Amino acid sequence: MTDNSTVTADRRDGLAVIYTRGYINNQAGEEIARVAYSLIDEGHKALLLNLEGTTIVNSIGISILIEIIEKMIEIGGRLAFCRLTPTIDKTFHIMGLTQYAPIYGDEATAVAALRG
Amino acid sequence: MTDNSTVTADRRDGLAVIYTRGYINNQAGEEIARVAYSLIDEGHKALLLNLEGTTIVNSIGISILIEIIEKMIEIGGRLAFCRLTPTIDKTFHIMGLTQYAPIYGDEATAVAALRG
Amino acid sequence: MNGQAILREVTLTLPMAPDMEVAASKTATAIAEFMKMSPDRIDEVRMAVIEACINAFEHSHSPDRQVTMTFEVVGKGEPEELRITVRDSGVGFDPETIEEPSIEAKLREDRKRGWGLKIIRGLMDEVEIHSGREGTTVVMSKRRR
Amino acid sequence: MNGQAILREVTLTLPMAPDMEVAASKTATAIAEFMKMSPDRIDEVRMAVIEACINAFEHSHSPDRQVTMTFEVVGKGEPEELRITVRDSGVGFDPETIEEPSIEAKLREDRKRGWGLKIIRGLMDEVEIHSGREGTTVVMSKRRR
Ligand SMILES: Nc1ncnc2c1ncn2[C@@H]1O[C@H](COP(=O)(O)OP(=O)(O)O)[C@@H](O)[C@H]1O
Ligand SMILES: Nc1ncnc2c1ncn2[C@@H]1O[C@H](COP(=O)(O)OP(=O)(O)O)[C@@H](O)[C@H]1O
Repeated sequence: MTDNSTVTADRRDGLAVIYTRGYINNQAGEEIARVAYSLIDEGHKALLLNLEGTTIVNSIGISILIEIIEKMIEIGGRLAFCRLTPTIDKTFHIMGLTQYAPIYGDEATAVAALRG
Repeated sequence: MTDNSTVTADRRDGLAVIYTRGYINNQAGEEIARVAYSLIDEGHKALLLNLEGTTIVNSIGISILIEIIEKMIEIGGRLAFCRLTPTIDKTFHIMGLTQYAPIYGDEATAVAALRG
Repeated sequence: MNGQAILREVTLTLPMAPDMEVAASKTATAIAEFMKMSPDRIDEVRMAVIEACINAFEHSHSPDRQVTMTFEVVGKGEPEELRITVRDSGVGFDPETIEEPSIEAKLREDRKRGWGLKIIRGLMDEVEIHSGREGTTVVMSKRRR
Repeated sequence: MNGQAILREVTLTLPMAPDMEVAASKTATAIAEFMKMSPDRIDEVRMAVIEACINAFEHSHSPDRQVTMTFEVVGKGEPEELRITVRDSGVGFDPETIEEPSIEAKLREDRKRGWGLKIIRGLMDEVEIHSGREGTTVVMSKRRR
């Protein structure tokens, strides 16, 4: 059930896509943050979180994503999300997250927007 | 959850394949029996039950399948199963069903065996 | 309750331990599927259940370390609504004193947490919180469609 | 129990009503997934739970029309076994008097039913039945692997 959520990253010339798998709870949130911070340290200023492998998140996990958003704002970078389930999409809207990290349907559109 | 299990039949020149969907409980078992008896009435002497759309059965549903097997023996016909989950396969073996209704992995093999 | 009856009532008692909220959410899913709620609405219920359980696990400090949940399928003849009660016998809290979180404030503050109740209220159709010295009871409902 | 402890204990109370056995089987699945049982073994547990619930629904004639289930994750530190108890407060029966079904006999007899206990015993690693005037308790266990 916890699926020992795995996080992987795909580096693409300044931009990086982070892929998640499984339940984003506190552990998985921290795992994502670790990956994100090391990408930032490598100089990536645009991050895309592709959540296609995730069907559940909890608010503790999301609060860690907010830390990443804060960090991106600090360094003048950009963070976006793609491939959210309708419920995760709705939750991010309820929270107002989307004002600081836009949501795109598919990866290609998100990458184009982040590069644009 | 009950999925209002639907049963469909594919008639192929003396042989017919019955496809199930969802939980095979008493209602779905009776639905399968209705379809099987009408295929028998039409003159089909070889029936294949393809359970690829079913991941759960209960013993009440299976007992109705035993009635169909009995009927097939009575009329000198043949009945086989294919595409069972490992648990349904194991259950049919536990019950000894397989002595009277063989189990095949895929549909093509089952059809060939029933015709052969 | 304008003629509504409880068509099914299921009770689940869980330990306050990691991942048990996922077990709770799967039981909720099973009942919601039984009443043929649409998949998107089921998913919203699932997330609300996770949040309500985590709150009880984290904040209740209940000595028995257990959460009791009731799932009631309510309707006139046909299932119309799923009512979920999440109960702990912990320290309780006053929901009135909880500040509504905002993303602007959270981006500045150190504590990014504090979203659970807002998410529950946003995803369910009706939410009531009863809390006091005997603990906390969250009653949340979602219509079938 | 040679050093084994109960790592998690979840209780579920269900009405004896159509399809509620499926809700029970999904809760069982959630707990088995939590302990990382292999999918094939989980599926076997799921089927055994369905059979045990249906027996209680059909045969117990319990006046309260409820089944209580306990799911215990047992192990030394790591989860090793899932122990499921299915309890009704019905009329009870004497398992010794139940004839072992055989397909040969069933093909001749009018009553094709009578497979539930055989299936439960075949799919679980250990099964105990306690039954009497106070009702029936089936305790069935499955090792994680
Ligand atoms: N079951 C509970 N028992 C005690 N306090 C609770 C409970 N649920 C919520 N609270 C209080 O309400 C606050 C807000 O909860 P919530 O919106 O879910 O955010 P978070 O859990 O991230 O703090 C908690 O920090 C806690 O003080
Ligand atoms: N919970 C129960 N309460 C009372 N009697 C039971 C219970 N479970 C099983 N039995 C008895 O054992 C018999 C065999 O059960 P089973 O093997 O599951 O087959 P079936 O349910 O198809 O009869 C039942 O017919 C019933 O007489």
